[in-house]
Amino acid sequence: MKTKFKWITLLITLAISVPGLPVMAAAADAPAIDTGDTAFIIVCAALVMIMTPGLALFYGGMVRKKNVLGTIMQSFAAMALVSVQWVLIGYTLGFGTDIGHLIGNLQWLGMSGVGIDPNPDYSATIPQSVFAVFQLMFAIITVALISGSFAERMRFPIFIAFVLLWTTLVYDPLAHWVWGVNGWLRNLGALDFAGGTVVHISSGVSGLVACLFLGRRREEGFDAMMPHNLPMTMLGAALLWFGWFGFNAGSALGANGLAGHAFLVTNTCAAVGALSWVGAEWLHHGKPTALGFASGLVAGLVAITPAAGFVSPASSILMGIIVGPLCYYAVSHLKSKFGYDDTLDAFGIHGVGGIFGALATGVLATTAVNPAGVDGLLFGNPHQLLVQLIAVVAAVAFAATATFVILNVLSMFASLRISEDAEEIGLDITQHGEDAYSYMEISSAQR
Amino acid sequence: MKTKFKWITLLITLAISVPGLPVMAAAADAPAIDTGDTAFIIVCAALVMIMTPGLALFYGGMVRKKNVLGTIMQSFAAMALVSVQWVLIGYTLGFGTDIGHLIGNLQWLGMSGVGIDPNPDYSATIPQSVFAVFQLMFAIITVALISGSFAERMRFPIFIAFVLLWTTLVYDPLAHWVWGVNGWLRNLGALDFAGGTVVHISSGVSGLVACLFLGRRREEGFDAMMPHNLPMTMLGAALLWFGWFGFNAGSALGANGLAGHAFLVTNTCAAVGALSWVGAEWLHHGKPTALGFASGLVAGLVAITPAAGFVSPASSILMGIIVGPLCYYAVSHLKSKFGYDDTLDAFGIHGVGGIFGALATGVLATTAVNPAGVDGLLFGNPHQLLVQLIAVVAAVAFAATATFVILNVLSMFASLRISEDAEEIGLDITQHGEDAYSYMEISSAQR
Amino acid sequence: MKTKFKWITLLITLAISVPGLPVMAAAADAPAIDTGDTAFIIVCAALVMIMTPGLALFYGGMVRKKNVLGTIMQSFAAMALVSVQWVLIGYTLGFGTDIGHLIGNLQWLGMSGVGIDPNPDYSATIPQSVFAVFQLMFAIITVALISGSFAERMRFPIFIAFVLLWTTLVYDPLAHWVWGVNGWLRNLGALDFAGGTVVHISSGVSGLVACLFLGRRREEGFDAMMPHNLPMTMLGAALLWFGWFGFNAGSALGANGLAGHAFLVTNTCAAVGALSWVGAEWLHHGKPTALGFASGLVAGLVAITPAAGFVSPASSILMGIIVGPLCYYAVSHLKSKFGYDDTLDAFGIHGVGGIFGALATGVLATTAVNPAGVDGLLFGNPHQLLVQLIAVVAAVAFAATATFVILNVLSMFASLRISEDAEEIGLDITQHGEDAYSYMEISSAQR
Amino acid sequence: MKKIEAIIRPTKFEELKAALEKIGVRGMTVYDVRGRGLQGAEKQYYRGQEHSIDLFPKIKLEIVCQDESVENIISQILKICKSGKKGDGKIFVYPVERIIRISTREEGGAAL
Amino acid sequence: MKKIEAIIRPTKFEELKAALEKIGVRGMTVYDVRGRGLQGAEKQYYRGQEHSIDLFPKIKLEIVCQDESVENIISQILKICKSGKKGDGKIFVYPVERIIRISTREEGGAAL
Amino acid sequence: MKKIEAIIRPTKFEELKAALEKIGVRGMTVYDVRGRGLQGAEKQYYRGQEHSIDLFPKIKLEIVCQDESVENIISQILKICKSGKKGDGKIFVYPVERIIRISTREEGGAAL
Ligand SMILES: Nc1ncnc2c1ncn2[C@@H]1O[C@H](COP(=O)(O)OP(=O)(O)O)[C@@H](O)[C@H]1O
Ligand SMILES: Nc1ncnc2c1ncn2[C@@H]1O[C@H](COP(=O)(O)OP(=O)(O)O)[C@@H](O)[C@H]1O
Ligand SMILES: Nc1ncnc2c1ncn2[C@@H]1O[C@H](COP(=O)(O)OP(=O)(O)O)[C@@H](O)[C@H]1O
Repeated sequence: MKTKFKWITLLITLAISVPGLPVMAAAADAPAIDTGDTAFIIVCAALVMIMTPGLALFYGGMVRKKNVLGTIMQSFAAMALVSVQWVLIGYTLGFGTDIGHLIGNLQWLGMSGVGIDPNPDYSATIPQSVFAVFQLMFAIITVALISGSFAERMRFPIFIAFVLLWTTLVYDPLAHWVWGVNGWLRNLGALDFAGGTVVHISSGVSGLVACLFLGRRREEGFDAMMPHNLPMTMLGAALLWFGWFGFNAGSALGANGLAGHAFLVTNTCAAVGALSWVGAEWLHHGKPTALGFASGLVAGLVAITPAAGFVSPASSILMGIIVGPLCYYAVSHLKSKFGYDDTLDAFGIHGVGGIFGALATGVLATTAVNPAGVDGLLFGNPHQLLVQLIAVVAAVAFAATATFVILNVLSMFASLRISEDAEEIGLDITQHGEDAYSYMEISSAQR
Repeated sequence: MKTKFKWITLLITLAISVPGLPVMAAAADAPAIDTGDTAFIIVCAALVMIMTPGLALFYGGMVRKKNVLGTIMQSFAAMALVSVQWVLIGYTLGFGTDIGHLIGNLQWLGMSGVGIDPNPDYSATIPQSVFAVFQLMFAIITVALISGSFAERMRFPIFIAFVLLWTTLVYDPLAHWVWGVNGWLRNLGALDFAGGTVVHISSGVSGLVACLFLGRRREEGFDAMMPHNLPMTMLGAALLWFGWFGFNAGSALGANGLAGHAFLVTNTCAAVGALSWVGAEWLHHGKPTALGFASGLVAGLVAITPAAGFVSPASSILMGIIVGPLCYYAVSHLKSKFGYDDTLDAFGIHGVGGIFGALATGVLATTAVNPAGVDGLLFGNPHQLLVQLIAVVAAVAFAATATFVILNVLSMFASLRISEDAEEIGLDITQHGEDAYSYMEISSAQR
Repeated sequence: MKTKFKWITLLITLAISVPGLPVMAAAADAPAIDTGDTAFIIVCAALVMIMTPGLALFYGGMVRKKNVLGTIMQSFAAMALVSVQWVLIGYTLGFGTDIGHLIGNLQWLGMSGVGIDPNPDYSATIPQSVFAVFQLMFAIITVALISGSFAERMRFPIFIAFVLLWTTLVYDPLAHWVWGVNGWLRNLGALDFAGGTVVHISSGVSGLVACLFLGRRREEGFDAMMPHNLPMTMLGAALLWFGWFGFNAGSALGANGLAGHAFLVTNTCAAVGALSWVGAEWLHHGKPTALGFASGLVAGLVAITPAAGFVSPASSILMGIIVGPLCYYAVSHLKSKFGYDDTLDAFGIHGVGGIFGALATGVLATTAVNPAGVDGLLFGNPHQLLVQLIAVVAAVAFAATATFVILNVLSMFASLRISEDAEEIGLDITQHGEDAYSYMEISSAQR
Repeated sequence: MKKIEAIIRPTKFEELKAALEKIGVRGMTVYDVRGRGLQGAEKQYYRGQEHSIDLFPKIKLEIVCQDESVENIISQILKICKSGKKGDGKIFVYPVERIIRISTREEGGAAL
Repeated sequence: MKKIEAIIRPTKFEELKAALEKIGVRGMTVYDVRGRGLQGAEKQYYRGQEHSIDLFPKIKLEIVCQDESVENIISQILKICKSGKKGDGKIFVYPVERIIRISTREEGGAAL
Repeated sequence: MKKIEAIIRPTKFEELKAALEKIGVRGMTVYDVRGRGLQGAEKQYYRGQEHSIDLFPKIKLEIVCQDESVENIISQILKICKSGKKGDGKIFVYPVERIIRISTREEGGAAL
């Protein structure tokens, strides 16, 4: 109790002091804020925010019914935890003034100084607070994506610790490398329009490491373990698609032609990815599945994410055609071949799709679409593909190593996995004391 | 394999050539883009996009559980298929330079030349790419709407073919007639603010033709066939309502007073439609149903669609009062009287509601609301009602005939309907190899 | 039939006359409308609109399956009823020219005169129609919130009457007191950025009165009555969170720094509220529940609502830390102690959280965040806390008394509650003649 | 007293219920079950993996009746539910020792 | 050894479970079923069409017990579940030939 | 003819189904049930209130077979489903009087 009060006192002091900073003092001489751009990015932040509940449903529908709340809770917990971490320290680590090309400094600790003035380094026409919340939503979904790889078996307290460590030690630096002014990958010229490397490669690869580290689910290999609610998964996929417009178009950081272009190629690649995945499985086993459609859709969105501001509509079609079968191959063949239990295929879709997208950007980018971008291999600049490759390798190596270290350290303190009995009973009851559904007349609970 | 590679080569060539076009070259001397309008229409495009998943849930909740994925997949497949068709050819057919008042030319084939410059013919303050994606979302939902009429019995490959043919041969021309510069119905002066004729009449009537062509479900008439998940339907209705603000307010193509007005009357007519439908059934059989509320809501939205930019709030109330009971009568009496099996009442709501809305616009439109509009019958201009009637008759005749021809041609190549056994087992297993729900402990699938 | 025709004639007359008013006449000399602000508020109105379906799911998931449609219908019915009431009379009562500091006059009856011109009293840069629909969405959700308190037992016709009376007699005046130019609480200087007092205190307290008035559910106390679908509740919570950005950021009435700030603190307080609630129950009984997360999230959003434009991010963290455990205490201890059956805890969360938020605003508000605001207790202005206290007491007293009177009057005409048999069978069948789910092969209904 | 259990195709249930009503059999208890017999398997796919579905949704009707009604009920079931294809279902008959109607405490035949 | 099957109103289940626990009856298997007997039909509506609901949600309890416990259990069920109205449910008693507890392979009375 | 009812842990079901198939037992009817015996209660929480879960999800298999197959089937069930912990389940055996295959009207052993 005592320490709790200290905490509160501390926070009250913060509450007093922080607003003392001239958050809005400069309001008068602030660079011109554009209401259209501001309206756009605020709404885009909300759109990206709804992606994580979308992911919760996308994932939640795929697990067995005894694990649905546990799965949903991982995404929701990520939302809350990263929201706080970002305000306290994440934003400044990612976007603060560069230290050694690796990380931001602490100038915006606790959001102090982040107010209505734009930060022209990133977005000259919108308040910096809007930029900060927009970026926050990216940080949230990234760590939530990982949870698909180790679904149905991680202890909830471990998940909380993992989220806080991973977002601070992996996401924030990586965001700085790629997007931060003077970040080394940005300086190198790596293209990542909306987060293919920062969001998808990092989460997919970390998921792979995590599922290898935790091991297979105990019932896996014998039981069929079919999705318990595919309409829920379809709804989740729809919310992802919807929110992804904010993700990609919003990454233009203004309501302009580039945003419109990003919207167009995002939608196109998503559509083609869905069709090409479904086509691949139709050829393979004869049935076009709804889950395949949803998965291909997400694969298409993942692939176009780094490229959305740099490639033409025709290129987005091409990317969609390739990414669907590629990711389908990863989840249906690679996974069983190598025997890792990437439960909901975070690696198979975000890792594989993200790597493909980053490299394809190096091939298909063109200044005809975005004069502020660069040309890729196909437009006479093979160097860009090399740069993309370096960025991919760096992101893979960094995310994999850091995730491994984090899990190793955590495993020294406590068991990462739920017990065998708990696996049988499910996350919902054992981790959260809840039963997702009471569709039966029989109430199993007793007052 | 070989032909596949040819395809890819072809597409790569496209990818190279297309961005060579000066998509953004004119960026410097482009007419002034308004960030507020652009932000608005991009977001409205996203709002209209979420309507189709909303429709998937609206429809999906109403079918039996063995058909829910098949029903949802029809809407999702429409999203992907039309997204690609639109980029390749649909947009230019609808909005390219007029040929003979009937169709657009191919100037924007593959979106070439559709970039950040506004196309002042349609929207002078937003990039043309934004206009194109906004319009795309209308094309998507239109064909998805039709699927309600033949739910629970069409083969999935046929559905794919139907979507591609119908959107190209029916939607694109009709959009051109009504909205395209020099389209004959536009020249005639037909009012259709947000797509009452183009979207709702065309889909509703095509649905009627399709369900007559395919015939009744085999179990129909004996089994009760109750909706398997009404909360899903309610969620779908909510997403439709939500997205419809983008549909109708966005059709002002700018963030202005007309958009605000359209929002207001849209919401009002939806609300009144819901109440008047529920009122009608309350009088009829004594129970105000949730499905009735949702249906009336949609009927109200359908009715106001052509009128949203032309009629007063009071008129929107009047329209809502009429459309609810009218559509209720269509689905509860007309349908059983004539014995067609319009499974989810695409005709009863979109066809009937759309025709009513188009005619009511001819009665209630007033230049007091929109100086750029015209007055209707009640405001001294009976001619407008005649024009609306011509547009309705033209749309009905064209959509019905074309749908009939398309289905006839398709039926020469393959059976349109699933087999009797498949009807018993359901679309989900037979068409997609999936089971929507695994709520039972018993997993029916085996590894 | 005859009276029905009279009605229609009357409405047609309205339809004719109303647009005759110069709704848009002044368009030329209208004060400058900002497209960015307009885009923003239109979209925010849509965001706030989707909150009520979100609430329907949030509540619907918590009730037993036999009551889910009845519960959802209460929220949806509120949407339709208030939409009409607002257009006819609600808006003008709330925001019309002040009469005696208590209520607006009837100048905007039936929305006459509410057109594209801004009303600079409230929002100088957006059409008044946009302001009106934005405010409408607040009115809708407020009365829908109350339904959580008496869930699973009110007759539907009574609910309709209650909604119409309550929104007219309680919401409209209260909105005027707090937000209307010359409203007495506004004149007093009470701070309520986005509706802590108007929306949450009023609904929470009215809920408490209503559940006391109606009495406990008959099965309560013996049966466990567990939530029938917690994923539905989580989805509802996500939609609330998403829409709340429109609620709070939109209350800046422009796409500006204040909106960005409100977005940031809203998200932060929601996140912290979720964590602190979950933390409290973790300490209390050892399990962090998903429903606890969702509840804490909503509690955080409620608390920050009045404060979003006035307090710093650090303060929002502090508020979240307190409100979670506080509301948890209210629902887990206070409720059973006093034995009222506040079914879904509208009082425990919105009432308690709302009162806390209003008072905390009086403590933590600072002009460093919003120069147009005032300082609170912690910033040297204890007077503000007193003002907030007066506003709280006034809102509590007014809402409680008026709700009591309304229910009392209604109970003179008809029984408010469903019968004992109906409680056993459920709202869905007895009030709406529907069964929410048909997951079983056995169809209980017969043709 | 006997208990007749009939496991049938869900699509036949409505018709059977109506037919039984006609011969005066109203009381019954119905279960959602999964079953397998000779009926062949359908295929299901999850992320490219094939699973065979070898349990099919069936409806089980349970009717407790007087010994003399057994034949009549069985013949109704056979009449309605027999399509001749695998998967039509099975009928089982069991002995019942005692029957009580809760609302009246009646026992035996009176309780039916 | 006997098997008692009781089909009861869902709302009585918690109370009955508690009452049985008090007389030492803990083991039971419970089913979600639909049933009809004399209980009257409710109405349901779909797009204006009326459907009558003539199958009601019920809970079926199955308790296998020693012959001598039967009376006691039945009287508990009657005590708790009898409201006197139609729809209260039914009790059936069947003979059981053999019982085995899987975890210990115990048979007969020891397995209960 | 006998009916074997086995109430088992859901997680053992796939394995048991496969094992039974190997000894030629294909026909079966399966129920989702809730049960309690000696297995201890889990806790559940709703808005701070504790509820104990004392009914666990179980799967019930029903296999009607010739008298002589009973032992073999029971020993398979015991082999696969016995973990030795509480909650493993129970096996009950009942007499069956009559069996009919609906698709062919075959009776008795031929109908199995
Ligand atoms: N031996 C058995 N024991 C219990 N139930 C059985 C048995 N055989 C069949 N059934 C039930 O009868 C249903 C119908 O069986 P079916 O597939 O028609 O096989 P058959 O053609 O042998 O009757 C099955 O789905 C199953 O529920
Ligand atoms: N003959 C029967 N065979 C099997 N189950 C029956 C029979 N009669 C009634 N039941 C079951 O008992 C339940 C209760 O019956 P109920 O409606 O109370 O009729 P009654 O008043 O005759 O007992 C029914 O819902 C049904 O599940
Ligand atoms: N007396 C009984 N009557 C009916 N079913 C029973 C009985 N005892 C146990 N069961 C069923 O067997 C299941 C397994 O019982 P279990 O918890 O393993 O207890 P035990 O260890 O005594 O077998 C229970 O969940 C219940 O479904």
